[in-house]
Amino acid sequence: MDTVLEIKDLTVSFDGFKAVNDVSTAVKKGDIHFFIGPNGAGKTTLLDAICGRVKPAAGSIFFKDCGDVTKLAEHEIVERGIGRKFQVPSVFNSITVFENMELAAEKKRTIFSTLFSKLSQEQMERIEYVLNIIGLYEKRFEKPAALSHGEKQWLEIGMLFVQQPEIMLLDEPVAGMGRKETDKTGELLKEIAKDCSVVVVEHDMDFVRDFASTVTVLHEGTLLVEGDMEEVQKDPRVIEVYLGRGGE
Amino acid sequence: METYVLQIFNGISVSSILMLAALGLAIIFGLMKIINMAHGELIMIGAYVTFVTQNIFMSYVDKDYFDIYFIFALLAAFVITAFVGYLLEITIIRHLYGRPLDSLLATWGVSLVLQQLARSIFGAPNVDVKSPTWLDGGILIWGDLQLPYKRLFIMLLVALCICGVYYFLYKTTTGRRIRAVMQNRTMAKSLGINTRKVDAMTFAIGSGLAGIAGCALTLLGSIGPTLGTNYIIDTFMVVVLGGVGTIIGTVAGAGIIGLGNTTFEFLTDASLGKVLVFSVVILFLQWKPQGFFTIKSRALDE
Amino acid sequence: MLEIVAKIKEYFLKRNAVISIIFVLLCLAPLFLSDFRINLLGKFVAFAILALGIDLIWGYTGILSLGHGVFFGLGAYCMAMYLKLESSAGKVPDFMSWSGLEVMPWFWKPFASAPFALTMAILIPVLLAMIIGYLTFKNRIRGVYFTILTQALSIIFVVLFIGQQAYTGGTNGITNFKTILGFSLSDPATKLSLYYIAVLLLLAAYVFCKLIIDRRIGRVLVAIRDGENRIRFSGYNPTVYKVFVYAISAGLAGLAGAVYVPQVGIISPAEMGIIPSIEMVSWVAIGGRGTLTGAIIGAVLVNSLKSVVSESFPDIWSYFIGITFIVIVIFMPSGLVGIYQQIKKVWRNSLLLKRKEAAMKH
Amino acid sequence: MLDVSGLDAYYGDSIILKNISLRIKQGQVVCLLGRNGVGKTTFLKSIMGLVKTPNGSIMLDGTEIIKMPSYNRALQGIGYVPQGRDIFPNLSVYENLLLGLERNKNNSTLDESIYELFPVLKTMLKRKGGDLSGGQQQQLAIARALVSIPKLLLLDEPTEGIQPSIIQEIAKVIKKLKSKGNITMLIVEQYLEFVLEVADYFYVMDKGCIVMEGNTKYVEPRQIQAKIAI
Amino acid sequence: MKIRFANKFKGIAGVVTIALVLSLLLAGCGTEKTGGSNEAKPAATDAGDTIKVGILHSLSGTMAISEVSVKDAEMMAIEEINASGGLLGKKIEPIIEDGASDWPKFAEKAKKLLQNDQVATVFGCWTSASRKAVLPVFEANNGLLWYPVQYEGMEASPNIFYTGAAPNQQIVPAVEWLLENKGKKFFLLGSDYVFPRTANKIIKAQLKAMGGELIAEEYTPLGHTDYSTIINKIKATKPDVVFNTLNGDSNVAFFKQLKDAGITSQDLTTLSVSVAEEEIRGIGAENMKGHLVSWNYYQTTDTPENKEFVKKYKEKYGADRVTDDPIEAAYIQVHLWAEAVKKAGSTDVDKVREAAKGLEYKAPEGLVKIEGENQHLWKPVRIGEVQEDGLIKEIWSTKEAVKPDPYLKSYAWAKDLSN
Repeated sequence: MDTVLEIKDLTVSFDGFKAVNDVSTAVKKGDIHFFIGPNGAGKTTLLDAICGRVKPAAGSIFFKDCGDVTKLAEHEIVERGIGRKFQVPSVFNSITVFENMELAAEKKRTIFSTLFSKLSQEQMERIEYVLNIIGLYEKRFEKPAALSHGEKQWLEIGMLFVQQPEIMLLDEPVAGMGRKETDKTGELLKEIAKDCSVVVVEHDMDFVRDFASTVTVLHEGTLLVEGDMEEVQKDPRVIEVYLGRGGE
Repeated sequence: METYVLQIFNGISVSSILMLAALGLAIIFGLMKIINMAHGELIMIGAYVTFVTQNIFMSYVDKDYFDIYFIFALLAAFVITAFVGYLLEITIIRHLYGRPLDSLLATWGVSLVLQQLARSIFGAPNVDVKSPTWLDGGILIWGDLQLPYKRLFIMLLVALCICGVYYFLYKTTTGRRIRAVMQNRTMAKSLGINTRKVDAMTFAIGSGLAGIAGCALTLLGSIGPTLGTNYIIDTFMVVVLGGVGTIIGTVAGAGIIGLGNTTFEFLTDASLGKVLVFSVVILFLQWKPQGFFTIKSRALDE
Repeated sequence: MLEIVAKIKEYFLKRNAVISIIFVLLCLAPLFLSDFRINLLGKFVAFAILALGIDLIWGYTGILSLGHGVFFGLGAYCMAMYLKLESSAGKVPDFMSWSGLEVMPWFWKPFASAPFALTMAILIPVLLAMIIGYLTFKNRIRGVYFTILTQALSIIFVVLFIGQQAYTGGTNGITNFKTILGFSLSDPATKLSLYYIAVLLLLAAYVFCKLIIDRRIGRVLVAIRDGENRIRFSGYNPTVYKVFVYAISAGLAGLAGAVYVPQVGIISPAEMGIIPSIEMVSWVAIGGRGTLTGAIIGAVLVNSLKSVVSESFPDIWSYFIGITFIVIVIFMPSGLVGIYQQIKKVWRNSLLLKRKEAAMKH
Repeated sequence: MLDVSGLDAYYGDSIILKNISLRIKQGQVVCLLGRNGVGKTTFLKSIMGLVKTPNGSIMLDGTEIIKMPSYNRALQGIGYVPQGRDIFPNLSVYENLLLGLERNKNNSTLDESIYELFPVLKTMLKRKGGDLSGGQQQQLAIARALVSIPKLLLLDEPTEGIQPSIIQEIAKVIKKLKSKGNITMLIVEQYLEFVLEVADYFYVMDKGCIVMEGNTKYVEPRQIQAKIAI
Repeated sequence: MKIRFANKFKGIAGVVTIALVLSLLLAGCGTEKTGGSNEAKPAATDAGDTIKVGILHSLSGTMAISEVSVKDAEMMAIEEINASGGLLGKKIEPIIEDGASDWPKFAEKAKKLLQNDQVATVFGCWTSASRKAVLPVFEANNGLLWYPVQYEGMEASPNIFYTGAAPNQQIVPAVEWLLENKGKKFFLLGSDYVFPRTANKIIKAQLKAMGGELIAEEYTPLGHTDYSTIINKIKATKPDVVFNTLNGDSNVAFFKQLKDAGITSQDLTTLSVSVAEEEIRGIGAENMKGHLVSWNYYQTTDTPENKEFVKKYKEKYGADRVTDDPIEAAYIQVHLWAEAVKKAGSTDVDKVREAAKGLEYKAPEGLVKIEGENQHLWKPVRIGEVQEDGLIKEIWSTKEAVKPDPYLKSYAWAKDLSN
């Protein structure tokens, strides 16, 4: 499989505190790649660095053939094909579900096109397709305030999906979901992974076990182990710092 | 030489006045996120309280003791302005938490009303407050160089107020409560803190500091219904430049604006000086949008 | 044919009933009101143009600017320069010679042309807003910080305009105009034409704003208000949009200024200050932020109220204005239009309920 | 000890809890289970007085507290550890602990024994609450609730987002407290293993109602699992 | 069917509501409709049993500190006239408007008074800016404004009567006197607006012609509160005289801070032209003791008319109130207008203007006369020194009233100033 995203010697620091310290890893095409680790291990910061929300102190992130993306602004990184979902569902509450999708779907994002262009038939179809997948087609004319927590999460994932990114970064997508919703989200990820790579930060070990193709364990800003779930689970260091003595 | 020394002294003096005027605002804005456009009018109330105290002393107290009125006036200005602040909080400000821009608009209405109220009670013309004789004159350093007692007194008063506020906020139980409420209202409530009381008290103390500033300003300037409007923007600039929510930021902000103002004024003229200072502030904020000192946190959210 | 009529009917009577009524009333107003009142109303119409701009940036995009007085003032000054030059009939304007200026400054000269002045009245505010907006928004200065920064901006301009008396007329401002395009300003026919031009420009401004908010860009603006950081991750660069909307709103303010000056006959630096800027925002707040109709109603209503109250109670009118303002901001944050919509909602719900009950009986 | 009956709770205009009744005996550790969004957190908030509760009754040790403001309920002896911990980020760890003492007005000195339960806190008293890791914050939040020895301790999802090793420690603390027997606990959880390990009694909530209750010793985990999963 | 009806009903209801709001609003605007004709001649309202006059001052905003007292004086004069039987057998009915320290607001209110209320005349304004703002309104509507404050000159509108001092009745004689008695080196200090800038232009020309020396010229923004830097500059340049044209609030700060810097009237001569008894109350007499001012009238001016005037004013507004030059000018301008109306037998603007020419009046400041040529007053000039009690002692005065010369045409050195 091809590498989509390559992180090289990445360091991010806040006032001297190194939240991510010299991390190198790579995400392969079509992978569902999980980052796990104790709180404060630097998982969220790593995602932030990839999508341009924080600027790294050192190191580089190569995406496809776009070169190093660490110098780009957030929206430029999105244009290259990296999508990001945050821990707290953040959708736009004053506009309808459909309009949320519309904003994400339209590729032309200049002032001129937002003033004059309309959605193409193809885009309409794609939005409808995604709305169906995330199960919000019926509610497309409602405002997100009327959605449940889980539905908001899906809407946000849907907004990412409709952007047709090549890599999708998800921060705790199943936090606050019940088992059933979690499973549904997992299936959704699988569907998405057909077209693009998915990077997930998650605590829910069952979820990780069920859906991960690659797992990277971070600890205090550094990369501890990387591999599939089987290997990672057996690693004594991981058991020590993360899974706890009893294991799971 | 003397001129330059005196000019530096003037700069520090202007800074100290700004600090005094901005301190209460820094608390209210920094802790409560209320943009209190009526802060200037609270300063005005402090000044009028001083005026009234003086008149009471003139009428009822022996001439020999007249001079101590100012000490009473300082206390009265603090207490009465704090009380007005308390009333404002329980009637108006209470409804505005979490809506900083709305608070700006509503308190602007408050300032209109307070100005008119002052006009109705004390009349439109300026009133005179006699400064106590022990503040007349100054220390003669050498030659012509005289440092006025009043300005030295204000500097001292500012130092006291800052230390007092620092001690109060960081070393007392009440201060801890205030900081807790401002950081997380719900949690503070759940721990047994009466948040309504704390809100009202915080606002009252911020207002009381404005009262002290008003009292001190009677030593230097005019006392009229529109007194506050002369200070309000400068003080906001101080708070924003220094960084919201830190006392040290207020000190730094006032220092920069005060010294900048006097220096530019000395080099050019008063109008251009003001334009230059504000331009520098705007440019500075481009570089550091959150001001000099910011409370850093790893929470990257809004 | 019938279909078109029905469509027009639908458009004006149902979907845009309120705004249609407003414009019809504005057009008919000269039949009921004295010249003086029409002149006042014309001024309020100019303010309404400005309020539309403030609503775009504040109501829709969530950016509170307290420096719109500056843009309004710049527009007004451009127009005033033209009017002054026309009144001075080629000579150096009076205030310049009082200040010891013998020759007309070079930048005054082109303002002798009305089209140039009008263009500048819009262009200068737009350019200034673009420069300031680009810097501040790019550096992600937001919320309260932006608001206070714009206050500093207005102070700078006020002090600058007062200080440059020879070029700007100082505190006095520019006044004493005689004619516009050769028509006497004191002629009632001219005044009435100015009024109708103002109403027409308001209509144009309304349609323009409506076009913006009904397009996808309108949704982008609202999305910026709801979550600026989030919109970045949908691939939009909020800086560009904020600069755009700031510039549009500044341009509308400039246009308002240009409409204001010939009707009022004076512009002074005080109108660029913070207090007028706060008042401008208050119109939108009271009318109802986030609805264009609200901005227009707010601007006209608040100013009418102010005029009437200050005429009836010249000594204590600021109590009324202050208290009204406090009450509206605290208890009716969505303004008059919000109240109207709420009443409508309650009404609709009760109707629905009745219908349900009726259905139950069947 | 705690006797809730006929409680309704609203969030804004929407009703979240309908006619809830629940009792906890002195010294008991009771767990409230349920899927997300069924109203467990709202239930704790309504005991704390943080949401609207127009109907029903909440008796604490024989006192009706439903009309009291939140802070007064805290003063009655309720300790609360909310979801997301809610540590004061800009206050030091020590100050955070001191704020736990707000509930007993006369006692202004910190009982050192709290460090025995959470030794990690003693080493970071001067650090800002916001600088701690999630697990440390959770421990601090529990410690803060415990310093004034509450009659009733409310824990909202103490394991959420916490690494397994710290979950183990928290479980240990709860068991230790339980063995002393002078504290009553109500824990909201989704993590079934944890619940079965620490609780005496459980309630399962769904869509704003209690749908199941029982003793943890005599219940088949699968039965609960079924209720939660559907 | 039902639904359709409900929808329609709802739409109508909305329309009706909005229409109601708007018509209320328009009704509010249109309190009076003046027959739709714009040729409505102001001052032509001899019908009815009252004569309406307008009073237009800032009752709110920064200028209220000065203008409220002036309004009081005008009201007192109107009451006097009404008490003594009114004018042409009618009572005078004052209509008060608030200019709110905002120049366009002044213009708006002037229009309202002239067009809507059709007042016979208006007494009003304080700042030059407000006068300049209303001037085109008065000219376009052929109204009449009486303006009670000393100003910078260079103006003589046929629609304005200027009852305060022209520059040659205050500034020019003061500079002359200072050059003779106090020294040659002048430091000009003023607020940053039209009056000080124009006044200083005059002074500079005069100094040049009369052998004086300009040390520095400083302007501070209105509402400036810290004068330590300016005082430092004064200290550094050591002038003989500080000629002070600061306005309002700034004077308080300047004199308080001057005293604190250890500079008394013994060390430095200052002469102020915008500080009168009323302002001294706000500054504090102890801060201004010994400093000089130049006016046409003081509360202490020794004429029988003044004793009477001061007594009445204090009786009416309180013993703690003081009278001063603008208050006196405001008071006499009402009487001057009344005299002119009596003489003309009508309130018609043109007739009153004609009748006012050469009109003499025994004012508290002495005998004044309206100069027909430029509608200013002949006034005596007085230089005074501030006393401990806050009143002003006259230390020099012109023998007789000085002829007003707003364009300074009679001074050779001033010929470049006006055009």
